Amino acid sequence: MSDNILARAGKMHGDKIECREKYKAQLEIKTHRDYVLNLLTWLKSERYVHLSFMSCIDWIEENEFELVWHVFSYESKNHILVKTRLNREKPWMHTAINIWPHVQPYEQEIHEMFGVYFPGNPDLSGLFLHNWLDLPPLRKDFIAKDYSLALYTTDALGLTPPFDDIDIVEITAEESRDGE
Amino acid sequence: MYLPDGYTTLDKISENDDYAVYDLFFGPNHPGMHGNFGYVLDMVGTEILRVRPNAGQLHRGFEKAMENKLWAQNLSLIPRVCVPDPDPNEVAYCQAVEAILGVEIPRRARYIRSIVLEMSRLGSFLMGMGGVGGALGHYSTMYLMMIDRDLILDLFEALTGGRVYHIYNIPGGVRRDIPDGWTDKLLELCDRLESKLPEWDRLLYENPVVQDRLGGLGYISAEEAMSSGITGPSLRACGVKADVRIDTPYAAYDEIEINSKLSEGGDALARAVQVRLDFEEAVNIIRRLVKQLPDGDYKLDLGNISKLRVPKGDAYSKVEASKGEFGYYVVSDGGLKPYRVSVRGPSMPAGMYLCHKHLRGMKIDDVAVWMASFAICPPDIDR
Amino acid sequence: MNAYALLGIKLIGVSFGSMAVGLLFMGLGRKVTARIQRRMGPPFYQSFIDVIKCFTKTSITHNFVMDLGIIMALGGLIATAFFIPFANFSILGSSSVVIVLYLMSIGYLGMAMGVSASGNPNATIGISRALALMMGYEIPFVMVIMAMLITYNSSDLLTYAVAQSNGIGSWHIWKYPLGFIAVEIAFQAMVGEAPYDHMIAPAEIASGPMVELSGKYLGIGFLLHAVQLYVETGLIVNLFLGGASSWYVMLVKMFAVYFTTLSINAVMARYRIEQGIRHLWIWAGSFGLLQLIYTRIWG
Amino acid sequence: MEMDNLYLANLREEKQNMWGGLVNYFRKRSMWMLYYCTGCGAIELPPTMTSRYDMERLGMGPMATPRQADLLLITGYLSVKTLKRVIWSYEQMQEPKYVVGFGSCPINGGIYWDAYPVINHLEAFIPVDMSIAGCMPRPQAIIDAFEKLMGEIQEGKAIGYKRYEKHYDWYKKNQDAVLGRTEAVLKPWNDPFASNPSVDELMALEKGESNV
Repeated sequence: MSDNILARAGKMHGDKIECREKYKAQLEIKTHRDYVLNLLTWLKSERYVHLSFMSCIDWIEENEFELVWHVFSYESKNHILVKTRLNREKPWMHTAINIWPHVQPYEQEIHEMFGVYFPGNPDLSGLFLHNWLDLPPLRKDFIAKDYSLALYTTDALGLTPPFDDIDIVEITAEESRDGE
Repeated sequence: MYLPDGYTTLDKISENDDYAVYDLFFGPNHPGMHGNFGYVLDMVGTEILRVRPNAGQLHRGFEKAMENKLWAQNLSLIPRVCVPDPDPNEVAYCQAVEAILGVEIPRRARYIRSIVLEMSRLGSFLMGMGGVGGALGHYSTMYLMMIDRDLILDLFEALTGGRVYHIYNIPGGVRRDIPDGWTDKLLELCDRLESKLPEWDRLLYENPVVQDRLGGLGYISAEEAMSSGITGPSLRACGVKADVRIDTPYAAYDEIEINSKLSEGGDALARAVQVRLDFEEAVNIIRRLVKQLPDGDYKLDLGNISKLRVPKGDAYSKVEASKGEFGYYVVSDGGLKPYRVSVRGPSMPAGMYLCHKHLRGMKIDDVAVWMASFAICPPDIDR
Repeated sequence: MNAYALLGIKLIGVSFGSMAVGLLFMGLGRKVTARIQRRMGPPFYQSFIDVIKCFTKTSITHNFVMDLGIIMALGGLIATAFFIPFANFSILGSSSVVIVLYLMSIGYLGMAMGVSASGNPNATIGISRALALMMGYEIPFVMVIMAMLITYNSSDLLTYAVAQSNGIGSWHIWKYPLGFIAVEIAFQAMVGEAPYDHMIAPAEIASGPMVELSGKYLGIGFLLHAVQLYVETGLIVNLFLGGASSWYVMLVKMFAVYFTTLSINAVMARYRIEQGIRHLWIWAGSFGLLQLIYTRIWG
Repeated sequence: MEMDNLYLANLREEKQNMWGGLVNYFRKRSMWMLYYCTGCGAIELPPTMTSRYDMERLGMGPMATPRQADLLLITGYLSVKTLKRVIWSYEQMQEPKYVVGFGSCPINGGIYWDAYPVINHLEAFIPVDMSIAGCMPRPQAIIDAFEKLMGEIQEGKAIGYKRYEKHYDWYKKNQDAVLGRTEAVLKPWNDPFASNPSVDELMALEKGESNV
């Protein structure tokens, strides 16, 4: 099963990476932002051809974003989590679109949901949200509940219907009695 | 506006004539669209020049909502990520939580989970096969297959109390044990489904019109499929022996024999046939699981589950759903609520990336069929 | 009562009668399809309810051409219905099959004019498919008609009916078996049932020409289909199934033709448009051509 | 409340019109629903439509475009992006038209009451004639709701479209409040990369900052 990838990675990349085995067949490699693309390219050449997806975590207390690439090999059956940390004030990351083209919508999503910028990605327009002007919604300092209460509740919008549906039900009963 | 390599934005037709290219909205309100999703097609005549996916109509901020709910409360949110095939979500989430907790669930619980997963797979496959029929204008298959899907839902109801969303898996096992006599009904259903297969073969897969329509449509090579994130039946249809159940066994799949047959070809016909082969195998897997079903506890005692605290850590857990690899990346900061839950849906690569390559040059006739053959399920794109 | 008033009553009677027969067939057809799909299905009078409901709704028009086109389509098809002998009732005394074929296309042309004016690309694609498909089925159809022309030296449907009036053995279905197969395949495309339901194709072009029709226009759309069913099944019965001596035999024969079509429709998927036309030309066309050659040489 | 009581006005109108009851019979026996899955409740529509529960025996059927449909099903939660399309679809539909809300989400937001892209009260945006409880409603409940709606149509009670016409200003105001926002709800977002800088520019910028 194992292709000894961690040992080889350590030999190849030395102190630029930090790796460990988390669970059975699930490994973790941490590296610096500018080294991620080198590492991903190397992993792909080592037959880690399947990029499952990429995700982002907002570590607000440490003022950092963590990007995670999930890479899997159909031969060694190992799943590798490639992680890197970005500064939360001006987060940007090199795009991996030249290694795995299908990473494009994931980067687009992370840009929309966290505000992480991917220079080189050809389309970072809004993917899911309509007319979004607030903080990117998956950031920890965006409070979804407040947003929902402030926008969607009838109270918040000052909406009192100019008609009364309960009235209709009562009159219906009377009307039907009259009809009989 | 994103285009894959080698494609330019301006085509030579549109340079000369402003009116040659027109927009056609394929979805979200379109009978050929499965779910609430849309492609804006730039068309020349009936041929597609380029495509702009229009996602987000089903976006409901799951990943944010999960951060604000307890570990156990999230169980009711999670099945809603993929509506036709909800159980893989529950299992993937529970497995990730169990991995961070470092617990091993009882053997019986693992078997029950596998049974539930396979049943969910059967239901979803029936919907998918019916969807291929519906996209081809062959409504009888859809109508007939939906009866059998409903019988599966009846069994789910008897087991879990829910028809569509079951909320049956919890961290540590399953919510309750299998009721008496339920497995007999399940085996009866397996026999019924298997006896239906020849009819469906005659109706759909051996139908010359269907073969003419699907053959050669949306071809993808094995190498390209692997490196563009295609998983599940669509990848197996390219002849790649890739199955999360075998590659990284979970639940009871390490003790169960899985003889997946591969259909080769990599086109829409191969993908449709692969779903049918997987369907047949899933019926057999259920039989094996029921036969080997051990006695014992059906869940691990984790105390009051609503006060569950998960230690600091993160884990990725994946499950072979009916459409491909469903994965949950769960991060915990040691609190009562998850710090971050990130969902990998199987439809994103095909629905958002491959569409640029495949739909270009395709006729409008084939868009719905192409979508059905890749089993694109918008809820897990949008989440 | 003078002759003109009588003619007027007959014409109005045929107009409404053809609509009623077509709607009845559509309702029964939905029931048949439902039973093939193992469900109850709507009541047989559902199509009448649908059409009446459509006429009670508000409707939206895009421009004058849309109104004109739809009316022209209905008018063209009703005019065709005048030429179809129903049992032994025929308004005009003689009805040339060539005229029938000619008038039938007016229905589609009117539809094309009307729905193209609505400006929806789906409708335009749908109607262009319908016209393309017409090219596919009319050629085999005309070849079979030519075979009959060669035999009888006449294009009158009544002549054919008289020739087939000596019991079941004299039906043209035995005299022109290859032609009947060709026409059956073409008929599948004429009424727009699978595998040739390209014109509506909900999953591809969202019901094609119907896409912008609302309320009364949709009601007229349904009536169009109803009259079309009446005309086309009636044509086949008169051409091949010996016509009829009484109205109920006629209705049964017409429905039998439609029933065959529905049964095929229920178990077939839809071709791509180019596959559909190719299939029509290769199969219906070759059967029609063989019939023509056979009749020319040995007939 | 006399001026706002559309139901009574409608009833009076229908009593004057001798065909009213008959027309309502045809309308109720032939309801065509718009084939639009707006949310997850749509998963229970295929069983309702297909052979087991067979909606067509009530004269109902799916229709491809809003122009042809009488009935708009809001199958579950509505995200803001869908809301826009639902309103467009609703306004394209020809009168009389009816709206059925599926499950708890269109009523009060349901499980997504605190989710940022999902609206909470559907009846603030388009008039709802019938709501079905449950998440998600079973096919039996859906059929039951349709039968109740048929009853209401026969009695002339399902007049949401008239309400929409009469109180359009109110509905439009609510729609604009959600769809046509021009400023942020909580805190505006200033994208630090609004100018789309390239990698080299960003690197240079970071180098400069570290030097300072």
